[in-house]
Amino acid sequence: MTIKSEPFVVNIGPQHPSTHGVFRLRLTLDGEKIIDADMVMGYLHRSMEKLAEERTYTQNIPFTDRTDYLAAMTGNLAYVMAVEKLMRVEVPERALWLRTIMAELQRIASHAMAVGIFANDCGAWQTPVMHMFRDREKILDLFEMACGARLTLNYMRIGGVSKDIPPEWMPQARKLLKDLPKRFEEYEDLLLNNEIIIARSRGIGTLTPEQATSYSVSGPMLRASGVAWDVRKADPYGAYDKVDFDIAVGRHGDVYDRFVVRVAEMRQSLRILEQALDMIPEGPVHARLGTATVQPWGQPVAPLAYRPPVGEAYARIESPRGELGYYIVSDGSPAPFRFHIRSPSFINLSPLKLMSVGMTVADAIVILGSVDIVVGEVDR
Amino acid sequence: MDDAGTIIAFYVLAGMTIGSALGVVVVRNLIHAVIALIGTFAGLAGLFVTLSADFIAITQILIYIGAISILFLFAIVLTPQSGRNNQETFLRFPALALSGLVLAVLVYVAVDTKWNVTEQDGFAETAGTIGELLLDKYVLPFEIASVLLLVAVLGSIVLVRPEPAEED
Amino acid sequence: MFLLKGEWYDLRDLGNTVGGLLDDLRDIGAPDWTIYVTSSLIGAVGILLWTVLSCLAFIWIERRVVALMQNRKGPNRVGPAGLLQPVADALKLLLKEAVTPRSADRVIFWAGPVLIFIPALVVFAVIPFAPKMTLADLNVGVLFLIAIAGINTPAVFLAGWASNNKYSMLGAMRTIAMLISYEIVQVLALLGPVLFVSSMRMGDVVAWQDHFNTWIFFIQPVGLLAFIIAGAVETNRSPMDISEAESEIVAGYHTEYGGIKFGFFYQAEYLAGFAIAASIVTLYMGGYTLWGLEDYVPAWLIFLGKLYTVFFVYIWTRGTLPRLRIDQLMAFAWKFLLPLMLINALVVGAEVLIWRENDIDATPALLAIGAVNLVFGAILVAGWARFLGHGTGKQRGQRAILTQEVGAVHFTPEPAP
Amino acid sequence: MSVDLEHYLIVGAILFSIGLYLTVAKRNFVGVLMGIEMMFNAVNLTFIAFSRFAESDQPLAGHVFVVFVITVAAAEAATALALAVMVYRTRDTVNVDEIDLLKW
Repeated sequence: MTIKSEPFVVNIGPQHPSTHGVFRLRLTLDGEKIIDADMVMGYLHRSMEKLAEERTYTQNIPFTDRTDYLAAMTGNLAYVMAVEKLMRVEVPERALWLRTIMAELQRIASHAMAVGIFANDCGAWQTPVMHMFRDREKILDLFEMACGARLTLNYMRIGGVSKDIPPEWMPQARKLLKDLPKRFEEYEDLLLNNEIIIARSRGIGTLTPEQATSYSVSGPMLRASGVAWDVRKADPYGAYDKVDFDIAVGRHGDVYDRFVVRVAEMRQSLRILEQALDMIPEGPVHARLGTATVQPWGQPVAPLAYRPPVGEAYARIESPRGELGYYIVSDGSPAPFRFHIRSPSFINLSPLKLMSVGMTVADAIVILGSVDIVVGEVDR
Repeated sequence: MDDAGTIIAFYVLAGMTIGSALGVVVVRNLIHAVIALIGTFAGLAGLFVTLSADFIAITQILIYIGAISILFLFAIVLTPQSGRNNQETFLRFPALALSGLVLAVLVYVAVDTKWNVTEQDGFAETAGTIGELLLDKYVLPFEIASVLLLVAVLGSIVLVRPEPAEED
Repeated sequence: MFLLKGEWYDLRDLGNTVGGLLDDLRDIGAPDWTIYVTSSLIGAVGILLWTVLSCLAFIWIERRVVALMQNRKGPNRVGPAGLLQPVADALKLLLKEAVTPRSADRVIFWAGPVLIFIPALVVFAVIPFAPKMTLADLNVGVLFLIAIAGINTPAVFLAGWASNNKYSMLGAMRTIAMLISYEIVQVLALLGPVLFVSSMRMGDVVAWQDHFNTWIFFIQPVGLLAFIIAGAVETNRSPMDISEAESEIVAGYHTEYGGIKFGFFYQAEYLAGFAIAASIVTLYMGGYTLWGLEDYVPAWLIFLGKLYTVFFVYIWTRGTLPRLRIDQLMAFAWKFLLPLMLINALVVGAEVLIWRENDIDATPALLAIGAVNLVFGAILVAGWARFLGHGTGKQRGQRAILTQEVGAVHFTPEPAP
Repeated sequence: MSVDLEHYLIVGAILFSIGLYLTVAKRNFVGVLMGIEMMFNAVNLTFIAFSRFAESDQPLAGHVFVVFVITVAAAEAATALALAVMVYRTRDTVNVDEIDLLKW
């Protein structure tokens, strides 16, 4: 005898408090249990890859701010690294260090947001998010000092960064580095050992290393599954080969481990920052490109249009969400012939069905939160 | 029981009870029928209050409105494709005749019998006495009732439990 | 001050004033029912006014307090310190268009908010605000509390069903499952005070606590804890706000409601919170008495002070805790609280029996009972939690593994639950 | 004018016959159950009315009976509605005139 039950289709999104943007999840439910999950994407598609083919290389940098708008620095970084590879530009030492510092600050800001929003998805009523926002605001203040913007930063340039940090930047950054560990301790106490969060997230949405690698998952999600893979270590860029840090790895690959890995990575970023602020050398922040040089506070004289040699380049970095890669093909004209983004949010989202089938609705939300997508990057 | 308040209360509550009961018959949507049934239960609770049966009135609210109506709603929601209509079968007219007959007999008996009516006033307090009676004179039925409830709980769980997946 | 006792201008108990008015009415020869109707009307209107004002005040307080917890400022623009914000919100809700979804069941959709509102308000009828300030001191008052709370269940269901929205339906189903489970816990928790007082009249419960100079809280700590948790469930307060879990099912059973209909739900939620706080204060925390202070300070002020304190705890948890999953919450009710409360009722029964049978002096008896219940409760809670697997390491937080070795795999499969 | 035992008995009788009609005539199983509950309620009303008005040395015994009736009604409702759900799951209907196989 079989028992019939009516499947019940619920649309989570596109307008929903916890889809982190305009993302739609179609769940087929049996009671509260998920028997099927469909992802519907594209609500935020802005055709960035195609638009970029009509603009010069420098003009494309703002696009990279707007893919992953919670981590604009890393977006910039990956793109300019790809173009530099294409043009075979040697970036000055100080610029490399600045890029590293900015990328790590961005990682802390982004992870703070991810952890806070994750607690929100677990049902905490905004409190963790607001506390995380406090730290994120401080970091955004630093960004504002460095480049004048807070969210869409447009700081990196092909061959360096747009300008050097002002002299009062360093003391403020050091002060922040002194404050943050205390706060992180507080959050770890409140969140990592929070029994409700543990009950809600442990054993939920498990990905084994095999599943994770076969879905090409990267970043904290991959590391939560126990695979110690970090582009910063595996394929060092910037100044990461000169600083000492650890890869944070999870044990069981569940939602809780992703959360734990993010918290630990914030600590590691602090560690990198502490070393980097001491080790950063003096010098120019922009490479000599053609005839023009960018002066830190002088006239911007970098050419707007480069003509890289014909060829192709792929550069990858460890963005807060995972392995972010830019693939660029040049045909010798001032605009890229092909501009492709390997966006970690999109790829990390693909095992969502695998993770959520068999769980309940509440779990699906938590799993989606643990993937930490930015829809701007999913849809591009 | 001849002060104005009680009389008004009786007629209002009796009207509510019977009106909602007729509503259950007439209404075509089952969920609306349940609402009408809740109205009947509530009216009855009020009638119990006019009979100074406060404990029973509260129990009526607790059990009938708070629990049994929910069971009805659940049963309706859990059987979604069977139609929510509240139609009668072909037995409509025989049923009408039967219930009319029963009503006539009952009313005749009620009116015609010379009831042995007491002149006492309403009870001051019933809960304590009911409790004592339940645990003293009626303790055996009380225990049997609890066993019955247990059996009912187990029975309903067994009935709606999904079959364990067969392994083949 | 004692000279005023019982005079109509003795504002320590507003019941005196009403009583004086009723006496005047009787003196001029009004029929009985007018007096009855007058006193009921005064009580009902008074409770309505108080609840509305308290709601407005607490909307502001809750928003400000939670804002403080979250490094924000909270409403601070409308009126001094944002005090008029709730009024502005209420006006906004009143002026909004009352949208009814096309596929909703119109009648029930409109009836839903009203049905929710009624029980939340009616509960206050049995709450003694002061010695003479009880609208109806029923002799089954405690049962009345539970029965009226039970009416909530069909109302929530109908609101959720009538909206014809899947989030609403999910929310309604969750609510019903929760309410029914925790109603049982609530009843069993309330057995404690009722057994001690051996009366279900709310006034008697307060009088008993006054007479023995104790709060039932001290002799029923576990019962109070269970009641507070069940109350949080009943009022949809975090961490039990599963039925309107914002991050999951948008707003649960009132997703489709807007404008003043939503306002009704919103206010009913506050009213339910006040009702739970009022029952906790009356049944467990001495009601309007405060060890003699009620002779000097208006008793209803003491009552309101305690009520707002208890309600504040709910605000506090709301700003602090994440939400449980529905199955975890149900498991908590059935596997943890229910057995605990059954044992608790048994223990209280035995204690009362021993106390009554042996004619023990009240002070040593209550001290002993308090001590026994505290120790026993603590052991029971800890032991039962241990029995259910708590403290065996599964609930402990973990840190990530730190490694330098690229490509290593540190995966251990999750142990089966 | 006053309200007496007969008034309550008549209300009970009307309620009982409405319940009877529902039970016999309704097509939906849930509707039938509503009729049964209504009859239970009518009986309860009668019990309470007699308990209040009839001469007796133990007037509250009627209340005790009502407590038992409510218990049984609750048990009956729970089981019967479980049955309804069960029948629906196997036969996709809860109309009593379609459940005529005497087996499933």
